[in-house]
Amino acid sequence: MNFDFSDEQKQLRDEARRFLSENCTPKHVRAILEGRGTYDRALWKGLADLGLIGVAIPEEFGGAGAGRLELCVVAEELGRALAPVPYSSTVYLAAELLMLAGTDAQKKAWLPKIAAGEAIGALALVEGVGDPTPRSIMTAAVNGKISGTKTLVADGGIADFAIVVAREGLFIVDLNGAGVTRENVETVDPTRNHARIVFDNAPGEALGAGADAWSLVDKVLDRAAVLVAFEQIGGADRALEMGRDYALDRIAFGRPIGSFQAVKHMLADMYVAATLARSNAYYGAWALSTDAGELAEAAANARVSATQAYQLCAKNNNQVHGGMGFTWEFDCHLYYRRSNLLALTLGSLTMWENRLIDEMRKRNAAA
Amino acid sequence: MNFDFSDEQKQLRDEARRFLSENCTPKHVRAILEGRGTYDRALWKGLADLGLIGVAIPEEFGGAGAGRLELCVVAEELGRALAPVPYSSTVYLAAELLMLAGTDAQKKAWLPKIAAGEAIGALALVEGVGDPTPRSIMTAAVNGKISGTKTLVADGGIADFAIVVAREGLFIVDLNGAGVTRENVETVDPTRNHARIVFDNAPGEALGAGADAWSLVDKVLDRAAVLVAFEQIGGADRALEMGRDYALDRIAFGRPIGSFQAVKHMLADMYVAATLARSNAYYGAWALSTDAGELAEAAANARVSATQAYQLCAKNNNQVHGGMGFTWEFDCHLYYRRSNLLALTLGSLTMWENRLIDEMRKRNAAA
Amino acid sequence: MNFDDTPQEAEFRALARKWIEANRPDDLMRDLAAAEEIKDRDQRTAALLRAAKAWQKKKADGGFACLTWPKDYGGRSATPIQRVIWDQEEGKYGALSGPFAIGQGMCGPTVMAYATEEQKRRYLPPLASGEEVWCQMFSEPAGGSDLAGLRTRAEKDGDDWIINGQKIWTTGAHFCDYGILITRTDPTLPKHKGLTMFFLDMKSPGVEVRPIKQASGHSGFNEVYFTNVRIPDVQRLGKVNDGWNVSLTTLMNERFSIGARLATGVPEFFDFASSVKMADGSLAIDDKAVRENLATWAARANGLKYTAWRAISSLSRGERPGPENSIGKLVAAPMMQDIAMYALELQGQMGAVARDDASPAGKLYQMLYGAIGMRIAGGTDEVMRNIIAERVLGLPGDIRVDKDAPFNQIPTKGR
Amino acid sequence: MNFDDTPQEAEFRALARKWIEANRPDDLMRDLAAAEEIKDRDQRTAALLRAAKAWQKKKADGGFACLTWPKDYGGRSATPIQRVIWDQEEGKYGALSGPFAIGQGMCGPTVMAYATEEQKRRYLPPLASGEEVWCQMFSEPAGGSDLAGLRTRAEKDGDDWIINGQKIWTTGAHFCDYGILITRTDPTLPKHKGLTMFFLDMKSPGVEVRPIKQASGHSGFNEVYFTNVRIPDVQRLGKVNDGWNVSLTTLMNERFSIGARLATGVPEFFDFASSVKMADGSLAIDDKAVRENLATWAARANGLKYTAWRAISSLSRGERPGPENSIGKLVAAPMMQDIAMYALELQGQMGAVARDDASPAGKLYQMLYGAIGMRIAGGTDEVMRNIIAERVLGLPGDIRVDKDAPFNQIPTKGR
Repeated sequence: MNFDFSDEQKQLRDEARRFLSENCTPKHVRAILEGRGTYDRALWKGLADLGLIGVAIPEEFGGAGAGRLELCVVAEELGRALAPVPYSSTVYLAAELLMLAGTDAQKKAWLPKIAAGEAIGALALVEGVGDPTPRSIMTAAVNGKISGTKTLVADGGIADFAIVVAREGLFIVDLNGAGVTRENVETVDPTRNHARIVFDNAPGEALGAGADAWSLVDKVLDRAAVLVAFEQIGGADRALEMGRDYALDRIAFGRPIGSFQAVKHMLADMYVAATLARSNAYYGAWALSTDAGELAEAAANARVSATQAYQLCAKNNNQVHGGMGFTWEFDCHLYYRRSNLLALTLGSLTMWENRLIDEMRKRNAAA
Repeated sequence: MNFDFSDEQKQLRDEARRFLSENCTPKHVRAILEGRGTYDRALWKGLADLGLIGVAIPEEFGGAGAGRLELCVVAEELGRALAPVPYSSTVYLAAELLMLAGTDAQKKAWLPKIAAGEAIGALALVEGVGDPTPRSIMTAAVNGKISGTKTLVADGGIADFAIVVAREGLFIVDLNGAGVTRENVETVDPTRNHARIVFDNAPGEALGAGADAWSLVDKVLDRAAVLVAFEQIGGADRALEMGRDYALDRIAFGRPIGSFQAVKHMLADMYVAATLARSNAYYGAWALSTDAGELAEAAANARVSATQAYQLCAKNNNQVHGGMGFTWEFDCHLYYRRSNLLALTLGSLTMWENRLIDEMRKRNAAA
Repeated sequence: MNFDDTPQEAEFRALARKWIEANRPDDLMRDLAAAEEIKDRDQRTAALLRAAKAWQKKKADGGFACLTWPKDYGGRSATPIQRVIWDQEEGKYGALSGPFAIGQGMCGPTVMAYATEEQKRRYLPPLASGEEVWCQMFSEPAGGSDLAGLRTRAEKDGDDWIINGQKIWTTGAHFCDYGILITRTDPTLPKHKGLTMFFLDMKSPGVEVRPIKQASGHSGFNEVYFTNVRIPDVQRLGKVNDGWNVSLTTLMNERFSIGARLATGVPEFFDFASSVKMADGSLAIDDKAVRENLATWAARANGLKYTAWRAISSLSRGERPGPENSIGKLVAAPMMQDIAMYALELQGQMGAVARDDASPAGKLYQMLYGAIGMRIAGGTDEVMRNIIAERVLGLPGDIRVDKDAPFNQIPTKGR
Repeated sequence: MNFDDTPQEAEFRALARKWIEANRPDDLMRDLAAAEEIKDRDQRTAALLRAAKAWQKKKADGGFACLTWPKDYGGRSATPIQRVIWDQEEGKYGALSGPFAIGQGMCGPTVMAYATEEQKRRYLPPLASGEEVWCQMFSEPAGGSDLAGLRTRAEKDGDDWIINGQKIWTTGAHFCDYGILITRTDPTLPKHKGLTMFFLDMKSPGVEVRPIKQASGHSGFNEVYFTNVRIPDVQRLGKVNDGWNVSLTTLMNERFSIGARLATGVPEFFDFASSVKMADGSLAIDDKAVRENLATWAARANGLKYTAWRAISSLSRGERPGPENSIGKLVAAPMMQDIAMYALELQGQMGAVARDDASPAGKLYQMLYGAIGMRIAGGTDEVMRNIIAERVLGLPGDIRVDKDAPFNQIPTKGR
């Protein structure tokens, strides 16, 4: 059994970490947080130059042609560094959908640009409060013209194209084209762009042969859930480290606060949650990389575990930092914000808990 | 505002505690736990002689004619002492139902005997797994003959009569009469008798004028919920004291284990839960004693709070006692057992949580 | 067991109600609401203070300011229960007096206990009437939970003391006229022994107030920097190096706020769950998982309310309320954070949208940040558990390695 | 990332599978099941041991007992990963070897590290083959979490040591032939410095074994009383007063049980929720509140499983598994208690009915008691959090007031 990443993959992680430690410091993150730009263009370009955006895109489409496992280690580092770039929308959602269902022409049209960092993609799914369902989608396509309102599109304000979920299927829409109005929307984590997009007879091109739209959405959400889980465990680990370091440095009552059991045990609980989430994410990575039948269950399991771990670690990191954790100056809130954003992207914890139970039941019924 | 018990009521509590500290020690409780008797007859007689069984029964029916507040302080002490007697079934359920709906003849027939400790009553409601609903009741009454199976009747093995919930209404049945077979059932807390009772054309007398049976059941469950909540806070307080005392006495690593924050904070959380539960029980007592319109909400609120507090305190008390808390010899498990029994009598936490929300919504709709 | 007033209580309640009826500050409430919409901090502060001072002065003239203070010092010489009754009757209008809470609640009692008769007659009446506003300067970057770890120095120079150092989390410092300040006067003594308390004019040369930007982006607190600030020795409160005991007077009053309605998030969540729809179109409050969570939270919030009622009842009997009040913030703050995060989640991805509107969802969103501070300010969850364990349950205190060491020999870095 | 064996691993797995196929102890499994139904403790023990010894002897003869031990001492000189592969292939049959777990897992390695060559050749082979059973006697009433607080005395008398005292929580003492025993040989030295380890014949005069009745009413453990028990000095393991270091060898092996399937209650609860009906007649697993609770628990149980896989992978690479294994019991035990209590509640009042049948509900009911012990045995939840905080996260240890004090001057009562 080798239930771990290979040495090459670990090497890729180290490279990504080294690059991000210089090009994605808290200073870079805060620049976006404080509104100096909608995303870090230099960082985005740098990731493209290193081949990290197209890491899982086949070479024929301008990518590095590596696998999903390589994507997982990159995702962990991006999450750890709070990278303020449209990576998840472009890579986990748009590129994955193109690879899942796109025609050869569509892949040729978009994947090379994505790999080169020249095209940002997004998934336009959400139309209001609550987790979307096939019945809840109101956006319609009439002879290739898309009309409807997507109330929250991650990176929708900076994306060049969106894959729009309409009643009639999935459509690729040029967001700089006609019939598209978008306004940025501030979220709990302003380091990541979000927008509300109104489509009014916007020209759209059906994605691929037009397979069952919703099963495609489910498929891509499962894949993205594993990848976002790696961003979450990266962030959770970093929040745990910050808390541990502060507990070792900060003196109260003449001793490091990390010598008080209340703090020690809070950090131990963070370690436990982060460790469980990491192991669950690894299983998700295996299922994703082998496109295993277990993917749906593994993805939901990784998602539930990572969401709970990141929210716990970020919340407790604030608490370990005491008053300092409540200041804008300290970085704790950057992780608190990101943990709460990632807990909601791809749908609520409840939605994923229910997917996990459904998949467990299917498996037991089959057995 | 005087949101507290009166000096007289506190005096009654002290008397009850004094009496129980001599007549209801762990030795007495263990006698029943270990099967030496189905309940503590001497204690039951003693409670009767002190007028504590009929404390809330009108004088004309042989009781002390005091109010429900007096009943609450007695209940707290009985819960604290783990009294192995059929008090709740006889007093909170049977006597309360008789006083709520019984005919004058029925009151004359039973209440004096109850007050004198000569009659034990029970409520025969449960017919299987899950919380009972009007639709789930299968027991039927055909011209005054009751037939059906009650799978778990608290004190059903020692009661002289039961008030049986049938489809057609509530019926008083002599459990020593014809058509009644009962066998004792062991529960998580063997210090309280439980039985399965099969009725096969057992003669039953309709309770009172035959008001809507289920609304009567709801009414008496609300009243009993407040009184059981007092038993629960009595037990929770005792479990907290035991844990506190052990934490002060037990030495590990050269100091009292109560000087370690892990133990201190566990006990602090127990105190918090017990305090919230006590305040909620007090509000329930006020609503009960004044038969206020808020009773249903106050009862559910007291029940939810007391159930959670007692289970937490009993569970943590085991943990504070370490290995000793896992032995038969130490009394921790007596409280763990009782806390889990009382969490289920009168219906599950979930059932009461739903009653609380329903009542909150009614109040807000009215407001 | 009843909720009735005693005859005396009823009499006072009638009096208070009558006066409020005759002086209802509805116009000022409108000014307050308008002020809160102002974006610029200084303008907002000024507008808030105008409304606050107008109502406070009116109350003072009517004899309803700082009710429990002696008449000679601008109070009413009222009983604690009368104070509670007043708060109940003043109700929502009490929000107007927010800016005076710390000065009247914490600084006033300290001045009353330690200042000279002359100083009391000079400073207390305008503090009660809101004509002068006070703040409290205790916390420091190096002294959070360990308050006595403070480093702001005070050195004697003739009849003055020279202050150098920094305070943090000072509420209202930017609009206060005076403040009480705890300093270290002898770093060679053990931590608690070398402290001294003063009060000073916030306009003194060398006092610089800077707003603190919070995690939420808002600025409700300040840092205060002291550079060679002179305080005359006559403004010393208590003996030299006895400041710790003086500060206990102040802090005791912080905790002694009976029946104060703590925000829990529960009413907001009830309204939210009663209006927001789940994916399947049903109301959140009809969802079984939501109901179970809400029921647990509601029972805890109710428990806090009724616990406060029990304390009020003790006051009514002329007794000092028991320790059960120390649980309030420990129950409310983490619960508020859980509720706020759960409310986000129930909205699905839209829950992430930032908002500060007055809708239930908007309030709950703000609590996501507010709860972080509430779990820290005035004692972290962990400090509150220690207080309950030690003062209420009588468990041993934590082992104190720095108890007897000279302050300047206590390490300042963990590694 | 894959779950494949290396060629060598595959080869060994085939070998093991072939042998087990040829020697499947299905008859012994039936004997085991039958034995567990026996009410009388002594008869039950005897029947269990018969089945256990038969299987263990067969494994020993086949070369599959204590695989990682040297061949000379009854083992196979196998690698750790081969040991794991064997456990996977042995599967449910492993239950047969339960009575030997502590002797082979903890006593054996200690004997191997500290006994004479002669002793190793005498005692290890029969321990491996199950012909002789060993137990471990460390815990005492006065030394629980603080293991080194033990008081059992050993006094030198010629070439012997005289043992007096009491041990507790000794698994299998009533059927063991030998045991390792830690004693205090010098109470004037600091706590950890005055301890000495021995092994002894459990039939020695003065050894009395009494069952402990647990909260559940069952008796799985023993107390062992020592009254002037003589142990020859040659049976000393390690140096005099060096027993603490010897015990660390033993305990390290206790924690080093990779891939051990910890009971969590999750599979039982899944089956339970898939079968039990709610008040409204629907299945519990269709209830949204149940689903959310189960999902959280399932993800934690899965996390434990995959964490064990990561450890096995390190073994497969010939590395020592990381610290992540210390989380197992801390995750499993409190979760099992929560699950057991929740299962009770889902049944309404009927949940209170006592049961010990093999149905999911019956197993969950037993876990209500089992979890109490699991949260304590082998390190309380609190001790496990300390271990993680200190050994994994590198946080400071608790302040040790008794570190250097002579043992006989450490207080024994808190008040």
